[in-house]
Amino acid sequence: MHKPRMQLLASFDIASLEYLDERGHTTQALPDFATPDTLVAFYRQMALARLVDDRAVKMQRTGQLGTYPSSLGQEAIGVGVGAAMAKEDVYCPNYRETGALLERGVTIQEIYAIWGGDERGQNFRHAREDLPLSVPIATQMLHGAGVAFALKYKHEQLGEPMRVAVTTGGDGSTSRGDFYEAINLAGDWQLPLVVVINNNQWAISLPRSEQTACKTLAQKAIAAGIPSLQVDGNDVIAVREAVGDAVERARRGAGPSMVEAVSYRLCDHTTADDASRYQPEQALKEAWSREPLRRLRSYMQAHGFWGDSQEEEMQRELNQALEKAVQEYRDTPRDAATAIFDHLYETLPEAFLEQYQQLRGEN
Amino acid sequence: MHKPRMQLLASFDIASLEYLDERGHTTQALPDFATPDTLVAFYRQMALARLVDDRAVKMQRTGQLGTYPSSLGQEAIGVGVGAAMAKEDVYCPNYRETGALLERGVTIQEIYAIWGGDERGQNFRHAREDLPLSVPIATQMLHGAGVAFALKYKHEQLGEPMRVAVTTGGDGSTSRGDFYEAINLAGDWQLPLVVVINNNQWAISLPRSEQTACKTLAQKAIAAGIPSLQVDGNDVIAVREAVGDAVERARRGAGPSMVEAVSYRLCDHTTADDASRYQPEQALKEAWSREPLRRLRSYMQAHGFWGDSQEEEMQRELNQALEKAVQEYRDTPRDAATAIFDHLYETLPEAFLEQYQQLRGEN
Amino acid sequence: MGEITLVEAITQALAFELQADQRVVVFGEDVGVNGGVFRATEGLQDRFGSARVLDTPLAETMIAGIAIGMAAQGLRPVAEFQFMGFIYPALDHILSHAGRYRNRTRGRLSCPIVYRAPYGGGIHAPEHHSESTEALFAHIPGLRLVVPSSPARAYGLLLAAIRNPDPVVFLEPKRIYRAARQEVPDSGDALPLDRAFVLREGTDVTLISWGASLKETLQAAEQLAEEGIEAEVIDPATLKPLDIHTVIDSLEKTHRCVVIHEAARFCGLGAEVVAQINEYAFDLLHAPVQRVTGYDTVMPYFQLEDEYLPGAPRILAAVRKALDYANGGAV
Amino acid sequence: MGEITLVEAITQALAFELQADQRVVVFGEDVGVNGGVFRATEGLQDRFGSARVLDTPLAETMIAGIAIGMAAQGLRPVAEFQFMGFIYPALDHILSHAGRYRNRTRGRLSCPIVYRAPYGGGIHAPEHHSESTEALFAHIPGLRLVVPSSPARAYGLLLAAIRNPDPVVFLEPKRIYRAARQEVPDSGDALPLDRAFVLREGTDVTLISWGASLKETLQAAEQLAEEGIEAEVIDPATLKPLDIHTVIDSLEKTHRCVVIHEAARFCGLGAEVVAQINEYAFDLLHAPVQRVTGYDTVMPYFQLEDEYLPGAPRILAAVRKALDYANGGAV
Ligand SMILES: Cc1ncc(C[n+]2csc(CCOP(=O)(O)OP(=O)(O)O)c2C)c(N)n1
Ligand SMILES: Cc1ncc(C[n+]2csc(CCOP(=O)(O)OP(=O)(O)O)c2C)c(N)n1
Ligand SMILES: [Mg+2]
Ligand SMILES: [Mg+2]
Repeated sequence: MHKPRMQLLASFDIASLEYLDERGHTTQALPDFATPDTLVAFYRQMALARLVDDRAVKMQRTGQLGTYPSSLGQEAIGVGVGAAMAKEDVYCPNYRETGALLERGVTIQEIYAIWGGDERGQNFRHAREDLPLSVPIATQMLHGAGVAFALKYKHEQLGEPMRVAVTTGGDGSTSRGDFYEAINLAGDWQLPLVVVINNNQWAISLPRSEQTACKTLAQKAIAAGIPSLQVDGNDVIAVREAVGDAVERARRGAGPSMVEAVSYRLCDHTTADDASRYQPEQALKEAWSREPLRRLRSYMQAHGFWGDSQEEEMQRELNQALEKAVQEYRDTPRDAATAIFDHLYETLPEAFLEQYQQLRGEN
Repeated sequence: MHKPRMQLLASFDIASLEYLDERGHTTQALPDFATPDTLVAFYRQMALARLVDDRAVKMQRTGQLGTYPSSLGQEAIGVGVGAAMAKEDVYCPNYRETGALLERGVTIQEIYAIWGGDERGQNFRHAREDLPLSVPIATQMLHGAGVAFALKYKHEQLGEPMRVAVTTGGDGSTSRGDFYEAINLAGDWQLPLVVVINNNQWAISLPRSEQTACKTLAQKAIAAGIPSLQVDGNDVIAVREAVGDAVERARRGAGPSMVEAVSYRLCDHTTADDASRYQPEQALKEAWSREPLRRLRSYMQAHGFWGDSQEEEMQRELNQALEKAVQEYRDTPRDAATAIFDHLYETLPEAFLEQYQQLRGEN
Repeated sequence: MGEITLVEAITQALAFELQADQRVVVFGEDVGVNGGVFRATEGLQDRFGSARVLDTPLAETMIAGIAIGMAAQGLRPVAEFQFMGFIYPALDHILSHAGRYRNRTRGRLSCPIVYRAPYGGGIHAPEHHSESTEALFAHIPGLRLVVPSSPARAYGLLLAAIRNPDPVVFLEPKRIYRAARQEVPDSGDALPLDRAFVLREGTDVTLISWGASLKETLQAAEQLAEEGIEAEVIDPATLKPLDIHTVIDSLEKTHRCVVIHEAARFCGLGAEVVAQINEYAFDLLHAPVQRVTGYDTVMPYFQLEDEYLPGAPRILAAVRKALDYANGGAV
Repeated sequence: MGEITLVEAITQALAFELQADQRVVVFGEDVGVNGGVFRATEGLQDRFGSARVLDTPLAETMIAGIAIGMAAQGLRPVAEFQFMGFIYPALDHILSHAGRYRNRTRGRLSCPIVYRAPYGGGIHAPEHHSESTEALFAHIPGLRLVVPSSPARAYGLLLAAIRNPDPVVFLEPKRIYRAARQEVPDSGDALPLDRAFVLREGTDVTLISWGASLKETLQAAEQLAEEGIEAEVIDPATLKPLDIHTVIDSLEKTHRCVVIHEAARFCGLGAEVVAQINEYAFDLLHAPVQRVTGYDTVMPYFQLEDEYLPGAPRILAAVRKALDYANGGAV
C-alpha cells in the first residue's frame, strides 16, 4: 500500500544526565557546586538516611514501629532533591524519601512517630510549610501544583519573593491520573513546580517495564508540554544538578519541569512485603553494584578528601544522633485519646461534643 | 555556566495528514478507498448528520427536545471514524458524534430520544454492543480500554476473530486522568484500542490553547508509549485513512494508537450555551471557510461525479428520512413511570418492592 | 439595589469576599470569561482579573487537589464543580486530604476551602446533571456540608463558608437558582453555620427539608394550614454538623415529623435525621418519622424526573400518615 | 481439606469460579505474581495464567473503569482495590456507570462486576489502610454491597457476587482475614445475597453488626449470656439491599436493638438501619435503637485506633442502656 505523505509538526528528545559512574569515575566535568565540602555533606546525609531506614526496619521487626517503607538504595535522590531546594521552597513528598525529609529538617523522631502510628510526627517542628507525607499515590502532586499556584500568586499578587514547590513520586505514581492532571495544569498555568519521579524500578511487585509501555518515564512530560530529562538516580551530583536546574528555572518564572531519577529499590517495598516473591535475585545483585553511597565514597577517596578515619568518625557521630532520636521517640508518651477530635476542626462543632465527652469517659 | 553533556535516550515525532485542502484540492494522491462511490457515501452521511443536528437544535428551541450538543463542523470526524470501523467492532462514544452514531446504525429517533430525556434511546436497536453515549468526560475511554481487553481476551482465549474498540473524546477530555489512565493501560497491555481526539478547539468556553501547554494533543500519546498522529479533521478522507490505519493496526494485534482530528465547533457548545460570550467572531468566520462538507463537495464536483441535481435529490431523500424519524420520535409515548425501577437490577430486590409499589400508586 | 435571585446572591457573596480578602481565589471550569454555566461567577473575572478568577483545564480531581495545596499555603480557594454529577472524581481528595489535613498535621496545616457545586434535579437537564448525593459528603469526617435555600441564606452562608477555617462542601440547589427574588443587602454579614433555620412555625407536625425541596415542603405546609394543620418547617442549612437541637425543640411541640429530600432514600441524610431523633427524642414521638425522598434508583432522564422527585402530594401523604398514626406510638 | 481462613476462602472462591467460568478475569494491583498484598489471590496467576489473573498499572480509576467495558462485553471481571482507602478514585465509575449501565441502556448492557477491597481497622496499618466507608457505597443506586464475616460466608457470598448479574461491592474485613478457621468445602455452592444471617438466637436484645465488628459483638453477647441476657445477633451480610425483615422478626421478640459498626456514625449505615426500624417496627420498640460506632472523626493513626474502634465494653454499655430504658418507649 502507498504510504501517505505527512507533515512534521513537532519533535521531542529525551536525554539523560550522569556525572559519576558505578565505580565513582567522573564521566564529565562536575558542576561548580560539587566542592569537597558539599560532596562530604551529601555523603553524610545519604549515610544518615541509610542508618535511619535501617534502624526503622529493625524497630519494626521488634514491634517498636509499624509498617515502614525504607528508601535503601535511593538515598541519592532524596538528598539530591533536598539539597537542590532553598529552605523557603515547599516540599510535597510521597512516603519514601528519608533523605529529602532529613534535608528539609524533618527530624528522625518525627519520621519514626509517623510510622509509629502518631500523627504528631506530621507536625514538623522545622519544615513548617512542607506538606505531610502522602500515602495515596500521586495525590501529593496535585497538592504540589496547588502550592505552586499559591507561591506564584503570592509572588505576583502580593509581592513576595518567588518560591518553588517540589514534589516527588514513584514510578508507579506516573500511572495515576493525578500525576498527569498535575503536570498538565503545571504546564498550562506555568507553575513553579518541579516534579521528581523516583524510578526505583518497582511499584510493590510490578516492575517498571510493566507499569507503562513508555521507554522512559521522563517522556511523559511531553504530554504536558513541559521539559524533562532522566538522570542517574544513583548519582547524587546528577540529581542535585538536574533538580537544581529545574528549581532555578521555576524560580525565575520559566515554568515547571520534570526529572526522572533512575535508581533501584534495594529493599522490600515495606516491612510488610517480601520482595523475594517477585524480584529476580540477579537483578537485585546487579543493582547493588550501582548503589549511590559507594560510588560517591570512591570518588571522595580517589580525590583524597575522604578516608577510613573520616568514615569511622562520621559513622560514630551519625549513630549518636540516631540513638538520641530513637530514645526521644521511645520516650514520647502516647497522645491523649481526645487528640482524635482536637484537630479535626479548628473548633469542635457542638454536634460532636457528646462524642468527645464519651471518648473522655464522661458519659 | 557550563552546560552538562547529556546522552540522547529517545526521540519522538508528531506528524499530520491531509488529502483535501480547504478548497477541495488534493494535496497528495488519495488512498485506494476514496472511490467516487465511497466519497458520495461519506458526503451523504455528513449531510445527514448536519440535518439531524440542525433539526435537533430547532426542536430544542421549540421545547421538543432537551439540551442538545450539535456536531456542526465536525461531521467529517464522525463519519470518518464510523466508516473506518467494521460493523463488529465496538464504538465507545462521547456525546457529540452524530456522524459516527449514524454510521454505527444508531437511529435518528434514538439520538433524539436520548436528548429528549428517554433512556430507551440508549437501547440501540442495531448497534447492540456499542456503548451508550457518555456524558462524564473521558470516562468512556476507560470503558473502551475494558472493551478492548475483552475483545483481545475473546480472541486469544476463546478463539473469536479479533475485533477493535474505538473511543472518541474532545480536546477537553485530554485533560482528565481517565484519558491518560486509559491510554497508558492500552499501551501497557497492547490492547486493540483506537483513541480518537475530536479537537474542535473548544471545551465549552475554554479554548484549546488554554487546555494544555502542548503544541499538539497527538503528542500526549507519547506519555503512553503508543503511536499517534494529527489529521485534518475537516478532511473526511484523512480521518478515514488515519483511523482506518489505526483500526487495522489494532486488528492485527499491533496494539493501540491515537488520532487527533482537528476541526472546529461551528456551533454553541450545546443549546444551553451562548458561544458569543467567549468566542471571537473572526475565529468562527475563518473556521467556516475550512468546514468539511463544502470541500468534499468541491472535490466531487471538480471530478465530475457530483452536481446540483444530485445534491437536490440527496437533500430531498435525507429530509424525508429525517421527517420520518422526527415523526416516530414524536409519536413515541412516554415510558411508564415504573421504568425507573424495571432495569435497575436484573431482578428488583425485594427490599425495593415497596418503593416500586408506591411509584405505581399502590400504597 | 433591587431584589436578587439565589444565583445572584452567590455572585454577590463571591464578589464581596474577593474584594475583602486578597487570599480568596475562584476557579473551575468555565467560571472565567463565560461566568460559569449558570452565571454564578458572572463578571468576576472582569472585575478581579484572571489571576484571581481562573478557568481550569477540564479535570475535577485536579480542581479538588490543587485547592488543598493552595489552602495549605494560606489562600482561600473557592472551587466550582460544574455540576454535582462531576464531583465524584474529586471525592478522593476531599475525603483523603481536605477533611484530614488539619488533623493529620495536628493543626500545622489546614484546608479552608469551599467546594461549590450546583445540585439537584428538576431542570430537565441531561444525565448526570441532576444529582443529589449530599449524603456521600455528610459521611466524611472533617467537612462541613451546607445547602442554602434562599437568596439571603445563599449570601450569608457562602460568606460564612469562605471565612470558615475548615473545608466546606457548598451545594447550590440549581432548581431554585432563579425561582425567587429577595432583597439581599451586600453588607458582608455572614450567617451562622451549624445552625438550623425555622422557616415556618407550627405546632402540629415538623417538616425538615433543605435546598430546592423546601419549595414543595413550604407549599405542603401552606396547604395544610388551609386545613388548620400548622406545620413547623425547619431548614438545617448546615447538613453536617447537624443542628438537632432545633429539631428536638420543635418535636417538643409537634411530636410528629416528616423529613423530605430529593436524594435516594437508602443511607440518605434523612436516615441520619431519623436516627438522631430516635436517639434524642424517642419519647417525644407519637408516630414514626416519615421519610419522603427520591426512590432508590438512578435519577431518571428528564421525561420521568417528576416521577422521581418528591412533590407536595407525596409530602402531604406522609404528613397525613404521621398525623393519623394510631395515637401513642411504641408498645 | 482442613479448615481455612477467611482470606483463604476468598482465594478458594476465586479459584472455583475462574475454573468454572471462562468469562471470569481477576485483576488489580499486585494480584498476580505477588498474590495480592493479603495473599487473597495467591497462586491464581500460576494456575490460571497471566491472561486471566492480571497485574494492572497503579491506577484505581482505571481499574474501576475497565471493569465496566469488560462487563459490557460479557466478561465477569473481579477487580481488587488494594485497600478501601484507595477506592475513592474509583467511585465515579462505580456510581456514574457501573450502577447505571443496565438502567441507562434499558437492559441492553449490564455490569456483572465484583469490586473487592479489604476494609476496616485494627491491624495497626498506616494511614488510609483502615477505612470503613461502606455507607458511601450503600447510598449508590444499582449496586449491591456485601460484607462477609466468616470463611464460609466469604466463600459462599463471593461466589454469589461473581455470579450476580449486577455490580457488587464486596468488602472484606481484613482484621478477621486470619482470625478464625473453618471447614469450607469447595462445593461451588453460593450463599444467598440480600438475606441476613442470624448468628445467635436470643430474646432480650437484637444486636446488628457486620464484618469484623461481629467479633466484638459476639463477645459481648457471650458476656451478656453469662448474666442471663440472651442477645440475638444478626449479620445482614448484604448491606444493600438490606434484609430488614429478619431484623423486624427479631424485634418482635426482643423489642430492643443495638447497631454496631466501625465506620463513623454520621450518615453511616447504622442510621439507615435505625430509620428502617423506625419505619417498620416503631411500635415494637421499647427503647431507642442504640448506635455503637466509630466516632465522627478521621480513623486515627494506629496508636489511637483502639480508642476509635467500638469494642465490647462500648457495646455492652449500649445494650445496658437499651435494656434499662425506662420501660415502654414513646409517650
Ligand atoms: C492510590 C493508591 N493506590 C494504592 C496504594 C498502595 N500502594 C502503596 S505503595 C504502592 C506502590 C507504589 O509504587 P511507586 O509509585 O513506584 O513508589 P515506591 O513505593 O516504589 O516508592 C502501592 C500500590 C496507595 N498507597 N495509593
Ligand atoms: C467529568 C465532566 N466534567 C464536566 C462536564 C461538563 N462539560 C460537558 S461538555 C464539557 C466540555 C467538553 O469539552 P471537549 O472535551 O473538548 O468536548 P466537546 O464538548 O468540545 O465536544 C464540559 C466541561 C462533564 N460532562 N464531565
Ligand atoms: Mg517505585
Ligand atoms: Mg472540544
